[in-house]
Amino acid sequence: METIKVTNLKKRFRNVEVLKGVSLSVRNGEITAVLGPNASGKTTLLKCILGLVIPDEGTISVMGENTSEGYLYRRFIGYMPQEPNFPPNLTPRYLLELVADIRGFFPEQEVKRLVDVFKLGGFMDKPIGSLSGGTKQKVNSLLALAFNPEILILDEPTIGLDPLSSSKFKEEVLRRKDEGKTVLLTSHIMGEVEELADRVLLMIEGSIRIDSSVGELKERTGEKSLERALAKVLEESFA
Amino acid sequence: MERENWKGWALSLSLLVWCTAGVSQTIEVCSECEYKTIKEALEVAGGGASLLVHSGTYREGTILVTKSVKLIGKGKPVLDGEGKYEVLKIRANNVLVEGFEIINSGRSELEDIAGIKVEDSENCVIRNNTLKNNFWAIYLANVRNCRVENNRILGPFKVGEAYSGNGIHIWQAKGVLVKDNYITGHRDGIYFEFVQDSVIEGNVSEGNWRYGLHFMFSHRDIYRNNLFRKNGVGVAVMYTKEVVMRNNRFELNWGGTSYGLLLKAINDSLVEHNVFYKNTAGILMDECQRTTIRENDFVENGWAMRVWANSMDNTITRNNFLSNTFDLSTNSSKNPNRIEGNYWSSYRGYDLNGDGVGDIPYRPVKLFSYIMENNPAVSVLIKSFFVELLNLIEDTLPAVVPVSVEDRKPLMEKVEWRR
Amino acid sequence: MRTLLLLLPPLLFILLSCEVKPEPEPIEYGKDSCAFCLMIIADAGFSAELKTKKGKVFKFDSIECLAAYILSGKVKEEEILAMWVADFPTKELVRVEEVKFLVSDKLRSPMGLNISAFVKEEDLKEAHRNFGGKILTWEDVLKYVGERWREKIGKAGH
Amino acid sequence: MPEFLKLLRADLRNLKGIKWLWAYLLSLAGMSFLILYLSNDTGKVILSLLNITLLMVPLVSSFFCITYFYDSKSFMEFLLSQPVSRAQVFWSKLASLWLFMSFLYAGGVLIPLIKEVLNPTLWVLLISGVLLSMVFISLAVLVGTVFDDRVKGVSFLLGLWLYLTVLHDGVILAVVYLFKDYPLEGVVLALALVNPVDLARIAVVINMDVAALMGLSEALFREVLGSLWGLSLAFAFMVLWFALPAFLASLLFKRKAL
Repeated sequence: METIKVTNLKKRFRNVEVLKGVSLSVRNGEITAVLGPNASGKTTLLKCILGLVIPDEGTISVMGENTSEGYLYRRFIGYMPQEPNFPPNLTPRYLLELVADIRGFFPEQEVKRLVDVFKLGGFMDKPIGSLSGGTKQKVNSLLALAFNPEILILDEPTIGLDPLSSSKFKEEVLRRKDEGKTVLLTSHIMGEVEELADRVLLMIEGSIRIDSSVGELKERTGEKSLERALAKVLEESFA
Repeated sequence: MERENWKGWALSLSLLVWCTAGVSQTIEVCSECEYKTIKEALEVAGGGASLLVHSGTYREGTILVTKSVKLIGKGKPVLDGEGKYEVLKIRANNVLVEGFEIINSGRSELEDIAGIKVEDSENCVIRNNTLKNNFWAIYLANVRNCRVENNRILGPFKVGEAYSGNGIHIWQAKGVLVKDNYITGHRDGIYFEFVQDSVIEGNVSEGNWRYGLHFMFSHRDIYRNNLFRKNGVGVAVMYTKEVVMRNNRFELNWGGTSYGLLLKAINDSLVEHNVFYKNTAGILMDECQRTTIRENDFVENGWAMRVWANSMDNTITRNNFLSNTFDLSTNSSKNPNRIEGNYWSSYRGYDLNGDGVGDIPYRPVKLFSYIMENNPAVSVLIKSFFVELLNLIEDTLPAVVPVSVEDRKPLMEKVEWRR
Repeated sequence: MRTLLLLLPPLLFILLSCEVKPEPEPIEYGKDSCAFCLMIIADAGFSAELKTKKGKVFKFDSIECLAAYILSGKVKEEEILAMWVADFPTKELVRVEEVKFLVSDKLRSPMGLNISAFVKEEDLKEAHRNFGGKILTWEDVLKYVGERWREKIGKAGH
Repeated sequence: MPEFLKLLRADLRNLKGIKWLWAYLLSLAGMSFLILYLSNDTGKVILSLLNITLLMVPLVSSFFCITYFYDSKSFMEFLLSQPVSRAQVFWSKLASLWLFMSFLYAGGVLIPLIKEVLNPTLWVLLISGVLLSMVFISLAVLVGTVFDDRVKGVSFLLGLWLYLTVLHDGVILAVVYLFKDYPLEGVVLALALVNPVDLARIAVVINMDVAALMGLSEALFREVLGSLWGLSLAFAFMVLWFALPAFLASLLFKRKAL
């Protein structure tokens, strides 16, 4: 089933065309990685799906709901921004409760488990302003995962995490996949993408150049690593 | 002041009249008396007669007095004009009106209808009466040597051009004494037009809707020891020379167009030992010449003085300017008057040689008040931050201000003057 | 915001340049003061008003004050848009061109020159019959006030 | 709108923890105490407080709020990834600032003057100060919404603040000076009405003795400023001054790319 379907998405900022008619669909039980150089439009694409950027043209549907028709579709999404900047005087617990309030339920078991996984026990009642960058990122992960959303959207998720937490986080993501959830992520770390992703979308200058499964890509190029496979495809297409 | 001698004259003259007339007949008027009405009594009265009117209410229309009689009320008889008549009209010399309560005169747009009107007469005395709710209260026209003393005048309290005349209105007169009266609720408390060599003394005029005292074309008069408070606009002294204003108190004349004392076209006069307290402007001077303003206290007024530059050769000296919002304002960068030796509470100078006079001049005219005098519309900027900034610049760099009015000898201590 | 500020000067210009109507502004008796003698205007039977072409309004407590104001040169002839005086019987402000004047000591004006104005011929005649005096035109009034108030006008002209 | 209230509560909670906002309250209170110590005349105290209000309130409200608004952009992003609407996020942010800054101002002025709590002029000052806070918060949020670049936004706001608190009155003075042959009461009044700082000042001043110095010969001023009408007019325009920018900002925010 398609959990996210994007059709002919266009977005322009002043005179820069950031998305030039992007279409894609993301299926459940799959981890899709959006790749591409800086300013290729991948963050804008994610923000369009989240409703943070309103597209000029095209439609997006999430779990069958058209995103331009409301905001409640976001109950299906858990989002992990790249650099979380939470209000410094609130505690992680308060934030968790706030989101729980908004979503209408508090996943006690899951929170307890994730707090243990990320070793956040000692930090839950401290103001976020006093936490280290890594801890903040763990809180960020907690907030995205705790409500067990149908769709996880992760923007460079492991960038601020220590190796241990990073691997724990990846475990969590894979677990969600096994439970049939959908994951959409961006990353610059190809190892990570290779480790997690079933499918890659390569964006360049606002268009999707490659949309295929990781295995297929490797097979077609005859390369063993994703990084090289991508490089080869790019070389071919620019030649 | 030599000019005060006339008062002695008037006094002895009226005493003389008193003595020669006093011996003749006395007629009593009351409901049980032979004469039931004042009119009947007047019919039979001879010159110099005394009419003793006993208490009761008399509704007789207009009582016209054409003989030199004394009308004396016993037990405050009431003369009621019923809102239709002029109550008492006197056209004879040497008439005394005393001890009456005169109420409800008629009203008219064309005529000045009064409670007591005296016309073309000499030596009248109107004293110890109460006047209530009259259009005009006491009205003297073309008279000499009259005295209006110790009357209580309560006007109709109606605001509107036709519905209240003046409390004590005197036109074309000489040698008048207006003393110890209380006037409220009229248009002008006391009004003088073409009245000369006269004295206004010890009166209290308050709560009149235009002027407490209004004074036009009335030369060589003195007014002293009066209290003018909370009148619509204040006191206006206009088109007059040689007036002495002494020991009066002008207070609480506060409102958009108010002032304590308006001096309009006043020449060769003296304003001395008065107190101006909480008026929008203590004194407003327009077209005045050779007038001296000395030893007055200006306390907490909006402007202590507004002196327009068409006022020339006046002297402002030895006054105390205490906590006024603006001490002085003028409408020209130069002010051709002598302003010297005053005490200014906002003076921040010093006196190194200890002679009691500040070593640097005081500039009482603020730039903003100067601009406002010329363009009243900027008054919306009062207390604006920009204006405060302007004041600050002015205080630190006095040279940038074009207004050159200064007191070169500001006093370091308050002037102690006595009445 | 910036565009709003830029709008201000032209807005101001429009406000200022909008046509000045030749209508008198109502006088608030007991509150407005006379532009010549500074007295509070109290008597509606004698008041007067002047409007400049630029729209400035000056109010007077008496007809003689209006005449004196003009004679003193405080406003130039060519700047005057219109002048009004109170019609004595109705107390309404009417154009100075439409009235005749009466000087009578029986009709005492606030400033003592005793000039009143009448729109209707019959009112004027009746007043003249009742109160006596002289009938004047506006030119006569200017002359009359000029002679009687020479000193006052001279001083005010400073 | 329960979501709105939840978000508002969270914002207020966060604001409560900002220490230098409390310093704002304390410095207002400190100055009030000082003025009270120097003078016993309530009228003078209120006038001095008015000057402080006109200087401090726009400065602190606008600059704190624009900084706070820029700082909380990424949190707003996070919130918007939750099932809440943009309007809820925007208005809760703005309302929390309105409420909290007004509370700080009112507290700072009222605590030292608690004995004067029945003085109506004090209330006029309080309401003016509160409205002025709200006006500059709305302006700050509007500027913050229009300019994505923080430096540009803050400098524009600085210019706006300088213009409204100081320069505008200079413009009025200049206009009066240049057009002195024209009847200016209406123009000057209109010019004063378009500036919230002037409105706050006039609202307080017309309730005090000094108002008499404003009247002079201007019939229009007398009519407009000399009555309850003038006060209502001033307050109504101030309400417009905070409501319009807020509304405009909400419209822009609705379509804004975050």
